[in-house]
Amino acid sequence: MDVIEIDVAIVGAGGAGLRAAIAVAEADPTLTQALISKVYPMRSHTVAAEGGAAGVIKDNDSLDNHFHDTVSGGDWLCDQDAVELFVNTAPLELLQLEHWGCPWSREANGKVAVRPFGGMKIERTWYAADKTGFHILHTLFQTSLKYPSIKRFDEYYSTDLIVEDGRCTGVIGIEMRSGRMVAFRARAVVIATGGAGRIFPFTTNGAIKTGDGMAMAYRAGVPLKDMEFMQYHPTGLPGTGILITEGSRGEGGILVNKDGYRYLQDYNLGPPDPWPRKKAMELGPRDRLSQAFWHEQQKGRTIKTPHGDVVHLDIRQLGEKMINERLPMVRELAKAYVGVDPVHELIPVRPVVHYTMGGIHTDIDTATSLPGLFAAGECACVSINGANRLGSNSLAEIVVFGARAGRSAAAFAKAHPKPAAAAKAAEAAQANLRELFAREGGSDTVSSLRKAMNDTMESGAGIYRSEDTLRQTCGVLADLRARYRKIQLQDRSNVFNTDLIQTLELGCMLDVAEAMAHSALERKESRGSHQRLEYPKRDDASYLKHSLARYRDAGPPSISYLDVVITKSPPAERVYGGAAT
Amino acid sequence: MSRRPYVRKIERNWWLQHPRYVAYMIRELTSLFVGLYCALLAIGLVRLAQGHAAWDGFVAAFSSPPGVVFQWLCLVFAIYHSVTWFALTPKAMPLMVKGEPVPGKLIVGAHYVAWAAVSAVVLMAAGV
Amino acid sequence: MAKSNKPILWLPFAGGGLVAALITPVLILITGILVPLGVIHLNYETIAAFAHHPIGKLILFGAVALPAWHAAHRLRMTAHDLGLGGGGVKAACYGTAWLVILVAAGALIAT
Amino acid sequence: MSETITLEVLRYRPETDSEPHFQRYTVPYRDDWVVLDALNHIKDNLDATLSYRWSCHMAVCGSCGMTINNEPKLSCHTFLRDYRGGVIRVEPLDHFPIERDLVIVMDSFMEKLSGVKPWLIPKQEKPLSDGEYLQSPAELNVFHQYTQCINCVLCYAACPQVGLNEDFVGPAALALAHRYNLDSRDGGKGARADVVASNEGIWECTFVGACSQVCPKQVDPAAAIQQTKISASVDWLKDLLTPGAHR
Ligand SMILES: Cc1cc2nc3c(=O)[nH]c(=O)nc-3n(C[C@H](O)[C@H](O)[C@H](O)COP(=O)(O)OP(=O)(O)OC[C@H]3O[C@@H](n4cnc5c(N)ncnc54)[C@H](O)[C@@H]3O)c2cc1C
Ligand code: SF4
Ligand code: F3S
Ligand code: FES
Repeated sequence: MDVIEIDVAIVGAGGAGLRAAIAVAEADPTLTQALISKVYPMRSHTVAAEGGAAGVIKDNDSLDNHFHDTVSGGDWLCDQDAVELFVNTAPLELLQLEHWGCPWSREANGKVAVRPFGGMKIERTWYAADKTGFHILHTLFQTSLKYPSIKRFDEYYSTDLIVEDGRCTGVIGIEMRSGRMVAFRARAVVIATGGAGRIFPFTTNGAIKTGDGMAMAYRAGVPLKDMEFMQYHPTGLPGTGILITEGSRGEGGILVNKDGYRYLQDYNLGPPDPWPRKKAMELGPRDRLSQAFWHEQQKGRTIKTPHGDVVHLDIRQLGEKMINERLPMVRELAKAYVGVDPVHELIPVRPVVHYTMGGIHTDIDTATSLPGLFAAGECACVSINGANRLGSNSLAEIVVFGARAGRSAAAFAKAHPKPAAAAKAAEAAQANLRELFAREGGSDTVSSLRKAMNDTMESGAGIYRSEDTLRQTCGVLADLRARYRKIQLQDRSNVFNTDLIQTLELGCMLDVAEAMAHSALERKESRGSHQRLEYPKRDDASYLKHSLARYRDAGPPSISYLDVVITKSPPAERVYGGAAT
Repeated sequence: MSRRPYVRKIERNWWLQHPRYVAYMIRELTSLFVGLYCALLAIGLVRLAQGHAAWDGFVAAFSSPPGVVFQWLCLVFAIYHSVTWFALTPKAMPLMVKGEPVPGKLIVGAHYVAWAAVSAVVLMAAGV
Repeated sequence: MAKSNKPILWLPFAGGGLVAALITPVLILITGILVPLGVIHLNYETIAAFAHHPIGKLILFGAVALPAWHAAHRLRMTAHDLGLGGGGVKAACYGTAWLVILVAAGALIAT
Repeated sequence: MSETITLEVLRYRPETDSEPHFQRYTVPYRDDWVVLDALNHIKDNLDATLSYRWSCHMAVCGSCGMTINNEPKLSCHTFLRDYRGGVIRVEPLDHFPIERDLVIVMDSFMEKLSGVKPWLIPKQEKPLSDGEYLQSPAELNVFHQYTQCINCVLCYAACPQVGLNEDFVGPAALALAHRYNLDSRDGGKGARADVVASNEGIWECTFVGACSQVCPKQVDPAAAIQQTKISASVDWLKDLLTPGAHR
């Protein structure tokens, strides 16, 4: 196996990974870096984010406001020290993006414009039309090109962490175009591999969001935190799961059921003002909106379509000019994928799996429990999102904690010696892959196992869960993992073998799915996006705690708990609607 | 190493493989006729310098059937050139007025107006 | 890589394209249709007088030289598109253009 | 039996094939399916050895470019309904070496892209503590269109000059350079000119215009290049008249 010696290895070149790489280069340009990604950086799924990124910049707002919105939005499962650091740093990081050329939308006076967003009391979401993630990603990617120390390894699929003597000393990767295995021997490693929405059948997440980094860390003994919290976004297009940004509601779009009724007023989110009132109605938090949909569906007030039940999003009142200016992509997507022109027609929408709140457990400096290993972005859980992420917080999160991860890793790399040769780990990884290539006789295919996993996650661990459904899902997942161990490759070639990659991704998803299901089973309360039918109330006495899922080679993960950090906001009831403003 | 990227060579007749490239080739070939006509004009200028008789001979020559046929061809291509050239002007020279782009049609239209004006002036000067 | 001197070829190409678009068709209309049909008569005296005047010389020269250059440059590019590259094509195209331009200039000076 | 549609996919597996060949697959026809859905159906149900790139399925990540019936397209944005009753021919994008099946080698493009220095080179450095660079909506409007490029390289596949000269910097990279040159915060035009205004840059373009015709994001690289030709010529004239003065 080829060995590449490097100071810092970063796995993932989405928003978080690129920001980390730039931070390493700026911390010390002499540090060598490997920026490893299974797709070209600009294909990373940050590209799909539409709505915007939250950061306090206007005079009518305050850091405290952002803090409280985030903490209550997360149903008090956020670590408040992390949130405070986050809200303080977000404006600077977003400004930094501006200085790097990000084409933020502007006010007439030339200043950056902000828009309202779900669960935010005051408009503070920076946006670049409705392609914010796209612009952030391309700005970061293009900026990264000017740093010679950032050496990219595009289309390298990383499979395992190298761990020796209790320290993470690198990663193993496969060069996809040749099938060659490479060991990146590094003083410090950052994981920034994004979320795991692909575990579910109906998701806004791109094909690459398969939780690989989470699985790598998890298998290496790092716990996954708060995995039971999976966000459903209330407005996905039926069929494809393509997202209609919350920005459309921020601009004044409304949600109606089959009777044309703004049903959210029945779920403590009213009053149904004709204008967008912050933290109310359509601008309530995502968990509440998705749950309201579920109830409407139970009551038979949704609309049936071949792609499942839907409600309608109505943005006609904005008018053509405003739609073209602020929401051009929404119009484009609706026209192309559901044949609806939102200027004149209603857009069918339904809740769709969107964001992985949980992830690799890190501290406020992005360090994991494994020395030398750092994590940032959607794959990590530094606990600013708690039980429910507020829209537009995660684009800010990836730059705030991406940069932090870069600096932490750079400091760690400088303080620690070069690791010794990692022959053992490399051999093990190579042996695993050989074994997979040589395996014969399996009858399952990647797609059939994946479908079974998707189905059981949706039916058992969806918007509402119960003991029964979760137990069943855990059972199915255990069975799927056993069958996965016997799966046989249909393509045994070396060059750009996507059958191999999909197989490895499935292995990651199954591990992560198990962590999700078991964490959900153990949390016997309802909080944020985690809703248990038989425990409809939040239970702070027992569960004001983070769950930690630890990998066990045989059998399901072990689940333990960790206290939430509370500094200045004691847990209270979450109020939205008229009472909140 | 098992990599063996396959390089496809571009074929000589690539421009026949899609209507849009054929249209491009015709556009490019207009220049042949523009060029030939320029050569004709240059000869005309020489004949003009040589005096009255030479000039009359030149006029007779370009008014002969072959001369006329040739010029008809030139005219068709020259007009094609004008049309395609004007069509591309908004791309090469977009205008912004008060932060809003001027619609391309307007820019193209202005060129047609100019074309008409220039043609009228020339025709008048030639004694129509 | 270095900045190219292509503008020296390209500027007159672009100018020639515009001139050709604006006046070549009407010139052909006159010499190819109206004169042969007898609609107008290009009498020697008027033309010669026009060609005598410095501004007339300039206009006539522009109407011939710029489109000629335009044509040469475009033909060279097209030849390249067709797989005919190299110095020969380049010399043939620009050489012919120079010839036309010089002949026109010479004639105008002589007039 | 319900309706089906046939795909004719160019296959090339370097370890076993000496050259590419077509393979036919019949997939169910669905009104709301795109070609990518059909390929995924093949991969999941008919032939797991087919390789191609994709991720977002919403025409924004730029990975799924293919030649579909002789036209460079995003396969996630090309609907089966537009080919109903016919055969869909799917090939890798032109003008790039084929790594395998529908996967092309992107190295040259990535180099060209970074070659034009596509990052903001501020006119005046300003510390973060001084806030944002002011930019009016009108100033943003000037370059906004050129920020829309998703690097899908459809324009490279469509541009014959890319095929004829592999060193041509090409439409998307030149459009991106133009994007920064037009940005009111930027002062890097001179620095970019070394590549942009070189022989392999804008001057290799003969304004075929195909790039803009196939661009799924209406970036209009053809326009960017022609405008750059004009401004580079003006700069060249200025340089000629007052050597070195205007940089
Ligand atoms: C449709 C959509 C809209 C959204 N809108 C918003 C919004 O408006 N506002 C907001 O704040 N948030 C939004 N989000 C969420 C936000 O976009 C994401 O949380 C964020 O972009 C994640 O960034 P990341 O850098 O962590 O991961 P990604 O951008 O997903 O990048 C992951 C990277 O890891 C690499 N990688 C993964 N696995 C491997 C492996 N095994 N080997 C090598 N490399 C690997 C990938 O190649 C990729 O480069 C949205 C999300 C979606 C899906
Ligand atoms: S300019 Fe258009 S076609 Fe070319 S890469 Fe960019 S988005 Fe794709
Ligand atoms: S197709 Fe090619 S030649 Fe120029 S206008 Fe576009 S780059
Ligand atoms: S899959 Fe992303 S552009 Fe088609």
